Amino acid sequence: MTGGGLARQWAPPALLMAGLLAAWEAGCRLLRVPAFILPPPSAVAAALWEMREPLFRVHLPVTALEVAVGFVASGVVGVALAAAMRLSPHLARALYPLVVASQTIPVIAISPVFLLWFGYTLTQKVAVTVLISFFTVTVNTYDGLRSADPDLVDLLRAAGATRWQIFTRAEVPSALPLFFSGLKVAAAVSVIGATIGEWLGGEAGLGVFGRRMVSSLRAAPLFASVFLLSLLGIGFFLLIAWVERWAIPWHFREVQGRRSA
Amino acid sequence: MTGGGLARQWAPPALLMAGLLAAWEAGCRLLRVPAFILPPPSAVAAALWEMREPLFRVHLPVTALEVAVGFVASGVVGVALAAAMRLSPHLARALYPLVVASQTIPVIAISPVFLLWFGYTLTQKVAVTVLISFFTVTVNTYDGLRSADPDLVDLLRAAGATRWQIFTRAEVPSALPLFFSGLKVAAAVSVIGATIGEWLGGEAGLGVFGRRMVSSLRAAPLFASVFLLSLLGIGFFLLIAWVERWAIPWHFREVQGRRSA
Amino acid sequence: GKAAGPAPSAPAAGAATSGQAAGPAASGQVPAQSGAQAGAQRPVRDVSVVLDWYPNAVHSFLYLAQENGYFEQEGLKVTFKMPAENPTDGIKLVGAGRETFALYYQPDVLVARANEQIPIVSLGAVVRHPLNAVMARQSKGFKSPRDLEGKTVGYPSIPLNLAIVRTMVKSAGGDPDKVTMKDIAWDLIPAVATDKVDAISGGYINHERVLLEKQGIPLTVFRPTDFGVPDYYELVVITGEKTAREDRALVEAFWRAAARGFADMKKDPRHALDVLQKHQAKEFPLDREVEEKSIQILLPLMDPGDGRAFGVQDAATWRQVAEWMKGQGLLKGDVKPDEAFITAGG
Amino acid sequence: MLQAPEVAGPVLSVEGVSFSFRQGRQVVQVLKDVSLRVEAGEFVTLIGPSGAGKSTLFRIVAGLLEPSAGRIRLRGGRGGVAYMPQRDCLMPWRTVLGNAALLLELRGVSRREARERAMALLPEFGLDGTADRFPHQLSGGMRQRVAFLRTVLGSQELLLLDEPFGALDALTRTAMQDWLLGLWERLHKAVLFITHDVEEAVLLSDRVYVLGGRPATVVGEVRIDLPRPRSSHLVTDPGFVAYRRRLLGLLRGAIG
Amino acid sequence: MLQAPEVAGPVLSVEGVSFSFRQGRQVVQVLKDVSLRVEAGEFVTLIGPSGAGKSTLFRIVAGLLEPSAGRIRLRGGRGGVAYMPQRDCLMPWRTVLGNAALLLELRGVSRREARERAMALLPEFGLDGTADRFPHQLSGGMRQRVAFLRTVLGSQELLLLDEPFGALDALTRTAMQDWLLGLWERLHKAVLFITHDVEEAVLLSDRVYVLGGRPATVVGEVRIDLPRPRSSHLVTDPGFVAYRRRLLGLLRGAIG
Ligand SMILES: Nc1ncnc2c1ncn2[C@@H]1O[C@H](COP(=O)(O)OP(=O)(O)OP(=O)(O)O)[C@@H](O)[C@H]1O
Ligand SMILES: Nc1ncnc2c1ncn2[C@@H]1O[C@H](COP(=O)(O)OP(=O)(O)OP(=O)(O)O)[C@@H](O)[C@H]1O
Ligand SMILES: [Mg+2]
Ligand SMILES: [Mg+2]
Repeated sequence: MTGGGLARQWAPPALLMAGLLAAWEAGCRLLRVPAFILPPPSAVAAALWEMREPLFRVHLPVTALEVAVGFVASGVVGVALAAAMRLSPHLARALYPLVVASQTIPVIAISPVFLLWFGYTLTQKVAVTVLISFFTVTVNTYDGLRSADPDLVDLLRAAGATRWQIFTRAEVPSALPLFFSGLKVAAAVSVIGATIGEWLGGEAGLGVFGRRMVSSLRAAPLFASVFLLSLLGIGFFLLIAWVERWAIPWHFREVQGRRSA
Repeated sequence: MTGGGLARQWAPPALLMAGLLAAWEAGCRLLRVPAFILPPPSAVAAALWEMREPLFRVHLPVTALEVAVGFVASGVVGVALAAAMRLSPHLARALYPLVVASQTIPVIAISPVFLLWFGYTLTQKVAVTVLISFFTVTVNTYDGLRSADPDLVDLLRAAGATRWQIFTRAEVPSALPLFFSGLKVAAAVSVIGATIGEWLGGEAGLGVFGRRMVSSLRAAPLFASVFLLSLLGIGFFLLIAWVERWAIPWHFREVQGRRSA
Repeated sequence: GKAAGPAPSAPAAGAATSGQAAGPAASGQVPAQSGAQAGAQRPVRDVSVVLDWYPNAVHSFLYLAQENGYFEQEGLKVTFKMPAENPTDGIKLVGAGRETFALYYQPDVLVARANEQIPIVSLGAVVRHPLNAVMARQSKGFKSPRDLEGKTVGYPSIPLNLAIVRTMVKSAGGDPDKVTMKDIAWDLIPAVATDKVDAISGGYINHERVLLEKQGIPLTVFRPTDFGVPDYYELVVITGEKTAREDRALVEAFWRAAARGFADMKKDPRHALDVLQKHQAKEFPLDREVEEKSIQILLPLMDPGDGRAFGVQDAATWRQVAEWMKGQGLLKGDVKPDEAFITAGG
Repeated sequence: MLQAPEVAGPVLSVEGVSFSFRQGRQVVQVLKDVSLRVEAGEFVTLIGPSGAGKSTLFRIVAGLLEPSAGRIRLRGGRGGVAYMPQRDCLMPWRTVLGNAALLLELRGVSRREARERAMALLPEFGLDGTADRFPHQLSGGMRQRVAFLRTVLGSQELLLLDEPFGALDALTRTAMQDWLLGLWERLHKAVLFITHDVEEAVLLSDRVYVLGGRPATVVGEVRIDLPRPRSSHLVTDPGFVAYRRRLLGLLRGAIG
Repeated sequence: MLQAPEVAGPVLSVEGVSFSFRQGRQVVQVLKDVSLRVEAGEFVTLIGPSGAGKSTLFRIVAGLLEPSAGRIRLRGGRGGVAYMPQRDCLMPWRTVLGNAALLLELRGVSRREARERAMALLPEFGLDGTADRFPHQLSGGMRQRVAFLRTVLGSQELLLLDEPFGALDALTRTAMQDWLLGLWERLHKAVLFITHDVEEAVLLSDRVYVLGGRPATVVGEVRIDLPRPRSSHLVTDPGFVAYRRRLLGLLRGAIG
């Protein structure tokens, strides 16, 4: 891609972003939104700079680790559940309601249970993250597994393929596009999962930091930590989007061959 | 379906459910888990019965309304964003990071902003629900819109179809399966969205009820309210799954013609 | 001392009915006058109160004032707002002029004013002494805060607790640096009950303590004021500086009604609980036993005694607390404790 | 590049078109310096070995791919080419009727009228009674006929047909060929036709281009001077047989 | 119902099979009392008008649909039928090589060996140099050849081929036909073949069944007594022409 093309591609979003920030800053000043409710971006930036040491050195790495472990665990749990449900309709009927129910449970309601089982450990944060993120992976992967081309499945069946062969050869590859959509959502949601996990108790992490700032009424550093959480989420999301392009190239064929070489 | 078939279909999940409940009950008793941390199902059932009046008459309807409105709004916002992003790549590049970032923001951090804008109203609860639920609809629908068969799109392009015609005739129908997967997730997640909305302030609703029970260490009624939240979530989920079957029959063709009439 | 008398309002005001409510007037702002009747009857004003927590025994004076028409007689139509999961919402919304009144904690009022320039003032002390205490299971065998050395104390994110524990341990002759403080967010009771921490700071003697003892977990309780922490007001009512300055009459009317409510609460605590319960109807069946214990603990801490008016605030208290907090590094900049409160009706 | 509409001259002219696919780092040239033209009302066929580049050329003409060299002139301009792809590309979510009416709808014909016009032609295409079926409920040949019907209904000046009868049995095929010839004679549309069947090419065309070589180029152009109207009885006609042999020869050369 | 394997008798016997599709509330009968059989090493072809029910019968034989009446006997038992569907059904996520090796892999051949065996045959199928391409990078005819290769590699006793050469030009088609005949003569596998091309039927088969009517049943069975090995030169042979005419006649009757 040429430099000009790159500029054309990224100039509009950059402009929009700049515009939004400017509007936010102006809004805060003109509408006299109190800074303790919504600090202007300049104040957030200042807080980010001022608190760079604790934020980047202490809290960001802790949360990033929780998000990473929690996200991977969510993926594993999500896929395992979807696969089990696809391979056993009985299990599917039994598990699906429970899986859906798990999403409706306020974490705060069962936080004592988490506490009892896991204490204030990384495991506890990972468990909360999994609870919050696995669902979208499960639903998407399960639906993906069901979306295999029936004619292709028939071909395999006719050839005497076992259930497992049909699963691995036809259903799993067919599920990948939906799986990745779910995984991208999970990547973003894992961040909030880790944050909530930290709210249930912890000594370090952006969530703990943010909660402290809330308690001491310090909005600017709070928003600075939220900003870092967002960066973390966007980072994980982009990572998965990139892996997706690489893992299922056939799904993105539309770009190929459209222009001549 | 015959009665025997129905029994065969539903007996295993029912048994599993019963087994889980029995294990829970036994676990609570044998391991002496304090009832204020994890009440046995019998206690939850008792609380559900005892508190049936406030739960069913007062709080369930409030929350159900919030969930319903919030869910519909999430669907609308989610689809609108996805469509806008699909139709304008510039917008997509600009919005996608923001959309992802929105998922990483702890609601509690911006609760004063919500309250400042919306007060302690239904709108506030709906706003929180949308914030929490629209994302999965957006990502799935956007990915769905990109999954249209490129050969089909070519057919339309060759025939001189406008961008809008390609969008409505090819991309929108192609997006429906992914859209519905996202919508099902949103249906379940809306419940937690409304609950969190209620935490930010509210007079009635299962979330408010539960929060109060947490504060007064009354785990059994708390779990009773969580149980109702789960039922609500499962109900909405099943509703969407049913609409899905009805709306995109071609996607479920695998069941057709497999057996002779 | 400055005293806010429970000034009885003019009987004429009792005629004001809520039927005349002048729309959803922005709280704290001067309302639209309904010209014709302005002379004879006081216009009804909408005001809001953001509670500090879900409605419990401590709020029964407000519900009594509501129930017995004291607010109405002052021309006020009061709406109680449920507190948020985020406990600082009340102070921020009052500071932003979105809500009229809020219940909050004295030390945090100082933090808000000094560190974050949130324009709020306290207009009356509701609970005049700390409810916050350090609690541990009796089985731990702690005899003094000094025994917390080498132990873990859980607290709910609020930095004030760090200062309280430090001060208490030090005053008992221990080394505060040897105490591990652990942020356990909102799960104070389960943390103690399941022995995830050795003690907690931030629990209230009228709530966590009552609940834990009800579960059969006997506690050792160390009160901050016994160990070097200045006596502070656990709960005050705040309003925006602007309201305090420009709408003093509103503030006073509100407090007059509140004080009458407290008088009734003191007279008949059981009835007070009945009213509290009634206002929540069947929605949230309160745990009567817990609330009764709570109100017994609260009443002496709410009553200024010596015939002084309900809510009266002492400048000395504000100064001592500010000084201590400053010493603990909780306050930055120029504190001016005398400006942090007003005396309603004074 | 596609050019603005022109009033005179051929309906389609392809001038020195080359095309390459990128395959990872590799570049595979498929077409090299291909030139051909279709006059108004002419029936032109393209034959060539499998994989030569016939479909690719169609996609270039339809404006779906851009040639790396050469130019395409299309009367009526870009867009509005009714293009029948080799894969039927039916919409799984539309019924037979909906699929058949698709291109008409795109041209602004009301949904109802489009469906009525499609409905009227179903019997001639052997699709009566299938109006409300979904594509997965059709046989292979029926799917192809629906795609053909869709293209015919949506066509304007030029019909681009990529092996429209590949999945049809001899008799259904003859019926469809006759129908196509009738349409063509009646409406005098120009047709560019791909087939793998040499007999079909001779039977239908005014001119036949043979594509061959690697990268492919036009290796032969044969004008079919047989009287019209033609019918499948011609097959035994000596002139027919000669044309057939000649094309097969060209095809053989194209592969070798 | 499919039966347990039998050692003697025909490789496949279809006995009085009927079949109906449900379409909403309606029930459409497609096959009625169809009987046919394929002896060991025999090459049997099925022709019939488009939409008659040929593919449906294949799907029943392959065990994908259950007949409402009648029975299927299959030597070697259920499963292990290499079945080439009319739509190629290539896996978009597998390369040419991976697709060709698919059925071999299912039979427990190691991934590596399966691919090696597929690789060895690519040139004969005119697919050299395409091993690493994905299906969407192939021409229509190439896709069909990959599907054919997949079926041939995966076959055991019986080959079920549904219009395997429908998308191929005359020459490629002849090459594939010759290849199939060679394979069949060498390995003596039984073949059940669907085609819409009557010439192809005569050229390849020992026997031809004609399916027709609505619901479809066997309207004719023709034994092709032409000497083997046969080649495309036969086309002008009077015997060949007679068979051809006879089959076309049957087909015409089947439609009418
Ligand atoms: N997207 C692609 N990427 C790379 N190569 C491609 C792509 N599409 C087609 N090809 C190659 O281009 C060549 C020509 O393909 P095309 O489909 O035009 O052939 P064709 O003449 O239509 O053949 P057939 O008669 O088999 O349909 C083939 O070798 C094919 O493999
Ligand atoms: N899933 C289905 N539901 C309803 N009807 C179907 C279904 N599949 C096929 N049919 C019908 O069954 C009939 C036979 O179809 P089949 O595919 O067997 O035909 P065929 O002989 O293979 O035709 P062709 O030569 O066109 O491939 C057709 O009329 C078709 O419309
Ligand atoms: Mg082609
Ligand atoms: Mg067929």
